[in-house]
Amino acid sequence: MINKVVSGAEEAIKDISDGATLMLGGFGLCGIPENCINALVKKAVTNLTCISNNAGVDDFGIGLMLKQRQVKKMISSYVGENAEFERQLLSGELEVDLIPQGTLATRCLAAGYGMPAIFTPAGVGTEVAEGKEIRNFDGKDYLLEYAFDADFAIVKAWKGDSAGNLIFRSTSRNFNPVMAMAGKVTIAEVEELVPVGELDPDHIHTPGIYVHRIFQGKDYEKRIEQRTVRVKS
Amino acid sequence: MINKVVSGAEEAIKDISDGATLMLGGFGLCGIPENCINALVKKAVTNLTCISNNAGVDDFGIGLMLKQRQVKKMISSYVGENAEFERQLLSGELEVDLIPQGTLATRCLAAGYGMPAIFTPAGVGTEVAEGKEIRNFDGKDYLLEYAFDADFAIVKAWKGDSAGNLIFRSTSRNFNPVMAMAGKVTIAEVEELVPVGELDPDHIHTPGIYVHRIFQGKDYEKRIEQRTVRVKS
Amino acid sequence: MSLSKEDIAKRIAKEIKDGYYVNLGIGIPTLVANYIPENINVVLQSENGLLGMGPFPFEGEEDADLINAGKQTITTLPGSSIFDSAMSFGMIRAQKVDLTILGAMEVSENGDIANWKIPGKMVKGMGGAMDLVASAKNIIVAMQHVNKAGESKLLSVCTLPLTGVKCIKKIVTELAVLNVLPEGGFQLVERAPGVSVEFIRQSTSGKLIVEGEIPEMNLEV
Amino acid sequence: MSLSKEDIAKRIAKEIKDGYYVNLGIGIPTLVANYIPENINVVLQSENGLLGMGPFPFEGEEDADLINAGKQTITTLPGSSIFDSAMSFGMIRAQKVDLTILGAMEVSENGDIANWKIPGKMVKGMGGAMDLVASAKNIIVAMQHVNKAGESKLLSVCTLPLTGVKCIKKIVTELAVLNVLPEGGFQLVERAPGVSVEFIRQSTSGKLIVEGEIPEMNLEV
Repeated sequence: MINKVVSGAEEAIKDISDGATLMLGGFGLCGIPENCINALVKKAVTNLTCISNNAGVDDFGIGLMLKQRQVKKMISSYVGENAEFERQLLSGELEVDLIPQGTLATRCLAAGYGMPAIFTPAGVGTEVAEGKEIRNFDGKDYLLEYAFDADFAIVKAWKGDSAGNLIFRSTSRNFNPVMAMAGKVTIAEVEELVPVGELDPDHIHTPGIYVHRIFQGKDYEKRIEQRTVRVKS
Repeated sequence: MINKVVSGAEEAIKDISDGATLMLGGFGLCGIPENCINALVKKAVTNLTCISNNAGVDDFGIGLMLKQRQVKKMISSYVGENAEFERQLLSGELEVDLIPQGTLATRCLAAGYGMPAIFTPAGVGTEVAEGKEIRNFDGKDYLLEYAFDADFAIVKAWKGDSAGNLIFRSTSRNFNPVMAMAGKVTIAEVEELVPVGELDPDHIHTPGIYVHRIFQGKDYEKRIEQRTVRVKS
Repeated sequence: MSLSKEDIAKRIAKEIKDGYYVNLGIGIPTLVANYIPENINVVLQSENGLLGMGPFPFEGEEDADLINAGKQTITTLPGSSIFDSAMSFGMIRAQKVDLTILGAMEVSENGDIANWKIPGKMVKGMGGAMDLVASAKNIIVAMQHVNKAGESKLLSVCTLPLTGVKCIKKIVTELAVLNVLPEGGFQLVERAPGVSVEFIRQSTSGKLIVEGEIPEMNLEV
Repeated sequence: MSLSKEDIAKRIAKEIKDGYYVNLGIGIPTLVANYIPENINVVLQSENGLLGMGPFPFEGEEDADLINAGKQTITTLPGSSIFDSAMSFGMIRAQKVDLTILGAMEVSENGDIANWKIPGKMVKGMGGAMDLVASAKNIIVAMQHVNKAGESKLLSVCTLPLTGVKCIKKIVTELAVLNVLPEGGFQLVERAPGVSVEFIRQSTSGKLIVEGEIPEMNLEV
């Protein structure tokens, strides 16, 4: 097997430079590549375009990069919980491209599956459709949406092996597998890195062919955004 | 959970009638829905359009339906190992639409993901492209290929639960999950039917929402087409 | 007497049929889960990648890896499945989800919906709403009949940027249950207990269609 | 002396580099797996849904659920992964597979390939070949230089229905290794041991480009 293991986040992101386009996995704060984000903050790389469903919160996730003004443009579906984000957006320091969540996911899939564009009905008749090609199939209108073209995809998995195979846990899967397929270079951080042969081939969500670098992450905080509970009766 | 269990193959296929379009999972004889095929043979339904990567062999798989002249049209990528098939094709009794294997798979995916059409470079410049729309993206030509529209998808899984969740084993996965997503009605036969809760949600390949009927199959032959071995040294 | 949010949820729950896969939006729609009759089998889809969403976890059993589309900690039920975002919106686009219930700022009499953006205010994004309304075969809107300024949210034409066009089939508000007719217009189907047709008419800016006697809602489960 | 099939496979194996993902077609390409140097790490992709294809199973250990794209019983290696046909061709289309090796009936001097159909004969289908040649960034053809009738299979223009256009980069035959130049033409790179340039020229119907001294192949692994 081909060995994709690197020493850690710093080595994994070492060639990400100013102006790069990054995909970052996760939904809210669930399944985000914490180690790589921290390394990007430390490296202080700037002018980034970030494709990520959300933009973190003020003091966690992509919010940490926003605070340092490392992000030029966000491509997201929902950016709600971030005051600094709002300030930069309203002051014009930050560019934001809001797109439907399914369109975001499917444009990743298109990149990972070598399809230059896909058709989706999401956004037809709304401002999302402005300037886009509309095509009718069987009486229903669809927008033509293009595959993403990202320099790096950065994802977080639960387990991975040295060949780059990934397994995700519960709903932390979300955008991670589709982004893992979509990066020109894909970096995966995992909670547990195991030798090849330990993962059941039938359980692998992302085959190693899509992953270029993998490392065992550390000190995962796995912060919960909305802690909702019920009381034992 | 919604209970999708039916008593067996006969009940599962009871409303498949003459002229229906069926998708049948499997690659060669690997992962084919043996029980449903046998039930279709017994039911002697005719004029079928079958979308399946292969057409079985003379005495197994879809070959059994061909022998009975139940198939009007095959949509496949490779139909090599079947003398009766060849006879019917050459005599004009059988219509065959040969399409690239990746196009076959992706037209299933498109149906399962609600995309009316996809773009693929497979077949550009060949007779497969005849009459099809060609579109250039970034200097490369692609064919526009439409999502399949099948009345029934019939798949074979290793394990399934009463909610219709499916897990496939090894390379018997092949076309089964993409076809399972693509049928207007999807019928799954499984080697082992388990109660809900026994399958790990993270390991499920086909979520139950895509499956309308499920049953525990029996007497699986699982024939091997090309038995290749090496000698212990 | 106009309905509480819980009552709106209770009324919507009656629209859910045995065997339905249902996607619930944030807000009142989330409450609907509490009133699904126990004698029917319904599976909740959460668009971040889960079928078979269960109730909130017990205190101390929260799992950071297990959340719903509202980012709340939740649980799974036996028979649930997990998938990625592409498959999640794939099954939505392919109309495998039977019913979508979501909130709205405005609905027009031809079924357009606006629920994601107020010009001049901070825009958080549409999340999965545009995908859901563009694809769902059956959408129920749960919302207040009038906004805080007392203006009707059921309009001839939406004034806010749209989320989707000609997609809403039914609306449940604190005052009424209304169908959006294919030919246009809000057809009054039920009144909240004690609320008059006249009051509903005053609260509805778009074309209201009232035919015959309009019964009061039955909120019994 | 022209090469055996095994020798053709041996020569092609030298084109495989450390870290490559490789798809091997049926026939001579399958034999290439036997000659991949042990000191490099290479992963074989089988388009029916497997990365990390291993050798044939030992007698008695065949698994009907584990086959390659040639429908042969095989094994997996530690680190292998299984996926469905859509993902398999997705990774092929997205050019994640570094090298594709396949057979051909004809190759033209501009890199067109014909390998799936002979008019008038039973057509079995293209299988995954059209997807592979349309997408692969690097394709090597393994084939006989001339057909059984003694006619060259390296042509100016293919006479058979095409599988793909302008896609072949390199050809290894029993007589020679040839590059297909972007501007057109078969560039002779190596000769089989003892085979003359003149003989290769006679066996090549398309434009053969010979520059300088042409070395003999080295078949040492």
